[in-house]
Amino acid sequence: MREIRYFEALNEALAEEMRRDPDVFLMGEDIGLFGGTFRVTEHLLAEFGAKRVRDTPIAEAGIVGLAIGAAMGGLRPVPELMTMNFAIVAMDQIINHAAKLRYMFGGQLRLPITLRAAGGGGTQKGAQHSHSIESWFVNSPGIRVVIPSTPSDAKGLLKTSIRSDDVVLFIEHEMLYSTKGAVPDGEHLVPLGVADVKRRGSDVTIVAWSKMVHEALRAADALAVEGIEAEVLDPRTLDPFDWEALHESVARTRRCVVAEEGWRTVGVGAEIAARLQERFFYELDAPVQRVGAVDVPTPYAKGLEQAALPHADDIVRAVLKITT
Amino acid sequence: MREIRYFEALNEALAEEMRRDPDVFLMGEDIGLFGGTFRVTEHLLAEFGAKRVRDTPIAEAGIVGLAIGAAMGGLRPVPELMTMNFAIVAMDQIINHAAKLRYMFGGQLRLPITLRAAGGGGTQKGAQHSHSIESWFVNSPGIRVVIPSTPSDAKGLLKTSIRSDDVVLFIEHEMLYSTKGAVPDGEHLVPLGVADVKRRGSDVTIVAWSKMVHEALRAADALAVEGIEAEVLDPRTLDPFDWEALHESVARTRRCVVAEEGWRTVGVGAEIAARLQERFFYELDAPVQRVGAVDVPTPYAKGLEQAALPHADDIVRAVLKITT
Amino acid sequence: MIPAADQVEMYRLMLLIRRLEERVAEMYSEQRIGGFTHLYIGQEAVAVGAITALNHDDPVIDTYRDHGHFLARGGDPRRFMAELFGKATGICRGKGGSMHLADVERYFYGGTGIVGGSIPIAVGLALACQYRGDDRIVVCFFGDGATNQGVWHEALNFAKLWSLPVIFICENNFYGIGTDVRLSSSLSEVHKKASGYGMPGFRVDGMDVLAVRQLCEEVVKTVRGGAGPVLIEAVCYRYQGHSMTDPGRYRARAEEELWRKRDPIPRLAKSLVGDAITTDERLHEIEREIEAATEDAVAFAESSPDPSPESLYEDVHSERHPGDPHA
Amino acid sequence: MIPAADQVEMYRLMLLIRRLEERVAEMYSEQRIGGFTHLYIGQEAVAVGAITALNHDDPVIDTYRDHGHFLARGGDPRRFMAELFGKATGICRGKGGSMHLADVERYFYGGTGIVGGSIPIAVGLALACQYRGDDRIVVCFFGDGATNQGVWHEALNFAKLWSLPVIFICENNFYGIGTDVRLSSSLSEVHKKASGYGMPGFRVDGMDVLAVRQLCEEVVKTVRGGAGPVLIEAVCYRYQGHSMTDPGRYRARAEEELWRKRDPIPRLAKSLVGDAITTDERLHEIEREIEAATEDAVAFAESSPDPSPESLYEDVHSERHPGDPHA
Ligand SMILES: Cc1ncc(C[n+]2csc(CCOP(=O)(O)OP(=O)(O)O)c2C)c(N)n1
Ligand SMILES: Cc1ncc(C[n+]2csc(CCOP(=O)(O)OP(=O)(O)O)c2C)c(N)n1
Ligand SMILES: [Mg+2]
Ligand SMILES: [Mg+2]
Repeated sequence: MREIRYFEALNEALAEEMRRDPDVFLMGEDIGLFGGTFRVTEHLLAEFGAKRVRDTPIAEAGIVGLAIGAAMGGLRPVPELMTMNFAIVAMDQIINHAAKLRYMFGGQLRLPITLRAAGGGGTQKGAQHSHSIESWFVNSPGIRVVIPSTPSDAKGLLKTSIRSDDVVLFIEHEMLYSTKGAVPDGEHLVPLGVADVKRRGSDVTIVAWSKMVHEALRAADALAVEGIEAEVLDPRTLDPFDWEALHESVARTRRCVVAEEGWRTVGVGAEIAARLQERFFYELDAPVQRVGAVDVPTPYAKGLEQAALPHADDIVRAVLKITT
Repeated sequence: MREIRYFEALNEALAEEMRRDPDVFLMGEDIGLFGGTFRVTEHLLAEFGAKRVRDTPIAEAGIVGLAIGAAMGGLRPVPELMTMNFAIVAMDQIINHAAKLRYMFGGQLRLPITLRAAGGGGTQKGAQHSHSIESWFVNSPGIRVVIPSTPSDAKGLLKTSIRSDDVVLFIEHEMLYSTKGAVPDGEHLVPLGVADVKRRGSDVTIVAWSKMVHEALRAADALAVEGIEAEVLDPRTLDPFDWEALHESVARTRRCVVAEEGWRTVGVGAEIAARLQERFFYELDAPVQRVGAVDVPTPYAKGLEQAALPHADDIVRAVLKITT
Repeated sequence: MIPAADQVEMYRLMLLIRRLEERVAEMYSEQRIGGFTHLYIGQEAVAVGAITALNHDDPVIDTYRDHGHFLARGGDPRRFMAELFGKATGICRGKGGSMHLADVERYFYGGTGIVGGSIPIAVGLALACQYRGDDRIVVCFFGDGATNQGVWHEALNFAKLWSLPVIFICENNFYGIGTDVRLSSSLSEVHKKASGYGMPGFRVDGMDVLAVRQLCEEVVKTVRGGAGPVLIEAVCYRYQGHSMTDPGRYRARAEEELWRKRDPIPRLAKSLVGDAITTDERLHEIEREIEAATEDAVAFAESSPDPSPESLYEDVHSERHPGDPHA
Repeated sequence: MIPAADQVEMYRLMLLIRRLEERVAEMYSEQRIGGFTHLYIGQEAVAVGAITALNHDDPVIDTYRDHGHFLARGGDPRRFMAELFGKATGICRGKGGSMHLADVERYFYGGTGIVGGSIPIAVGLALACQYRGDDRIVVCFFGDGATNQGVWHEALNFAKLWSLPVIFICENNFYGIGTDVRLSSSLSEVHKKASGYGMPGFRVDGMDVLAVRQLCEEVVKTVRGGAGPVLIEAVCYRYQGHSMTDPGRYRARAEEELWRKRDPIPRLAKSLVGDAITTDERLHEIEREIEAATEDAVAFAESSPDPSPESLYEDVHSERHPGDPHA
């Protein structure tokens, strides 16, 4: 299979879906003339024109609000918020409008919106520009949370999200854009709610998503040297969440570590640990371990930032704690 | 001791702190001439004047932003957001500014801000007006989360919060305002980070805060009839969180149920369950149970709303599941 | 000149709103209706004047004070009352209540509870109209208080920048809950705020349904013609408290009296009869029809079933996937 | 007429900003500086003209493009460079970086990274000044792009409504990242947006430091006198990309050339010497002093220690309580 980069995979997904359905359109800051901060929308203005690739003012609540209205009006908007940090500015439109209108109107509406944004830290952008806050959105019903770790998943999930008739928050990762991976030629769709085993193993299940999948794979390599075979399970979507796949894996391994880039306290890992102890109280050989960011705003200095964010070695330590 | 209502206790706390410190001032929608949507600021305009009791436009991000600036300028603002639902509009100012500026400026600033808002559902206000989203704020470092369940705690914690030099989100509950309770005369302060045992018991620990404390107490009464003695632990503040008191309690009871009004998935209860299984893996007699709202936007119809929100009987069921 | 039949219909709609809301107030006191309920009484001329100037498929979007606009759009009084009663037959299956009436079949995209929240959504609806190249236009209602919210600003800028077919109608009733517009807006003559966007702004007497209709007809024409968005300030007054639980102590009785003298319903009745557009008898007949419709709506709501317990889990999403709970 | 000594000082400050930033660019390429780094080169006249018109204790607040304002406020070049290097001796102990320079001792309340985010905070600072009854005023810098954010609107309304002592300075450099102001603002002459608040708005040549200073002195006087807030649009141009990673392909070379001809530094040098306010020799001396200060700042930053591992946990709160982690 050909290898392409994560941002290219996303770009392909957008182009293909725009060719397929004239109601799909993009809007966001610097996505057109500038080509997208992370090159995801590169060349799309040239192919689809300014009607379908719309540069906007810096007004995130407005962008999401317009997307909601456009969806009500029968279109299939794919707004970009540039980064998850700016989703916070639009929180009311996302949570109190996009995620709720269908329900509070008794199902009269469909809102086919795919809201894209880049999450994550690790490039010294400091406290206001390094968020991994997927836990807030997983807490809130009415919005899907899709968070791919590889170019293939990125492409397949973005296409599925755009075709979905529901509100999807599609979280990319700044540090994954330039990573390469095999992506199938032709039509490639990945369903929502289906986890992917990124590495098979029998001794412990490491649950990780987005960039942390790669840290988990690195950790698994290191652990293999010690004779510990870790399974790396990537849920790929956090809402819906493939509990079945997780249960199947943990039933085999009887040990689990969750690794996320978000703050540890009340992260998605807390939910996973809480559910697993409910489900496998007698089967687990050790408490579920959680790896996440230190509970401080992300600092700028490289050393501090690296100390704040979770890495493969933190995962290795967590695994060793429950396997030795 | 005299008995007063929750809203009166809050009103006393505000008046006392305003008398004590001329830099304390209030701002918010309808807090002055109108007297406050929930009467918390009643009569304060008359006593302190329009300089210190400031009616604002409906602009929550602006309100929080102004409070931050006023705090930088040496004042001690106590902004009100009317309800937690509108905190979502101001999320960027709360999380990306108030909670982070001190850290990202290397400690150069103090931001003594107490941000008050009424949370919770239960009065048929529908999907956009029924939030219990404390979990988002507990996830975010840099902001204290105080959430009292009784008039006494409300008064003592509000006074402590106002005197604190840090950013405090002070979450009241719409359905508690008219509840009565004993409140000490004279100066009454309750420290942050110190849980309160609202009922002693030996068979199970029920952790609950805000309105759910009262549901938990009702549940404990019902359980006592069955011969089960439940301890009801009210953390009172979720950041800081009194893990020590919780550990002490669970070490005795070996069973725990967490009851919160927020959505169950990735609620604060998930964090509590995750920590307890880490800490007490071998000591727990049963998995930690979580009671919370059904993961749907809150519906309007009374029957549906009551079915969506957690109640004493849900807590009873959860306790029985792990004690019988 | 507005056709006679239209004028009579406008009278009927205003009176329908008035009478139904009077019943709503009663039902609220009897606790048959709960939650937040915001009456529109006094402001009927704005909804009716504006909405009757539209085509049936021009999208309309609204705030929590939505009874009048829902009914002016032709919404069914039965399903309206049933919604307020929280019944399964309600227009939103009992999930929305008073603040969240939507009737998508009638292009009424609902009441929303967050002040300002629906305004960018209106602009998005207008974008859809422009994108599809149809000649529909969007009308968006909101209060004076909403114009100080950030999204209001973002929405007006977007609308003007992209020259979208949307009419922003601010119902300036001088108060946001208990706060005087002069204490909340640096420009309390709201239509002047349009200047910050290079957008035309108009002020109209919102207690005069014919004036509202007249202005809206003109504006609708220019907006449909592609001239870009317009801000209309309709000056009006709500006769009741902000919501059912507001005693309304912040307003002077004299001020209230003054505005009651300008009640849009008797005012129109007078000109309808005075100008011989219709007869007193016909107006009484309308009154009786509306009374019957009101009783019928209440009876329908009362006799309707509660939502089923399973419906709690429905309508969160339109699609199911593996991993969804309550599957 | 601006005093000769002030003019020379303004020259020094502009050149200091320019030279330090040129070094920043080098250090960024060498990866000694990381994260987002936005250069101010080209816009120096705005910061210097405006900030030198203030008293030393008038609060100033800013965006991520904050080097110029920090330095114009008298911030220490050493601690500036150390911050960008992420060192413990940085003005924010290495926690802020380029976007988050604050110097509270100098009443500089920092650079913030969320477009528009600092604007209501500026208004809050002005509220504190008014509340305390001192005669300080606040200056707030932001870009053309920021004026479309909701909080900008909320902030301007609050400021005018409460007649607060704040000067909003919009540095209109015609682009928000790569987006032309005409594609983002319905009124691209930003000062005209003031009309939406009944606030005075002025436009000034932001490439002419004396013009900026002159206007700011006048405005400072009226604002300090209690006349309420003012919006100033300083028309300017950034010579570099939006941030260090922006190749800047969206701007025409001819446009860039045109603006380079209007460089505020040689322009002031010319008038300083031409009007015999100072001599060429003095200007060269200043250049040499600045070069030395720049080298010194880099050397200081290089030789400074990294932040201690424990400092990661510090500064989250100012108080500790039971239950706090890392206790
Ligand atoms: C964002 C937000 N803040 C506060 C509220 C509470 N609230 C509900 S209605 C209202 C007043 C709105 O006034 P206005 O816009 O003039 O509309 P009116 O009620 O007069 O029709 C307020 C403050 C809310 N619903 N949403
Ligand atoms: C709320 C928010 N949205 C988007 C961004 C990304 N961003 C950073 S700078 C910028 C452009 C700002 O333009 P302008 O206000 O004109 O300031 P300039 O950079 O030209 O000084 C954008 C979109 C951000 N930091 N914050
Ligand atoms: Mg109003
Ligand atoms: Mg700019």
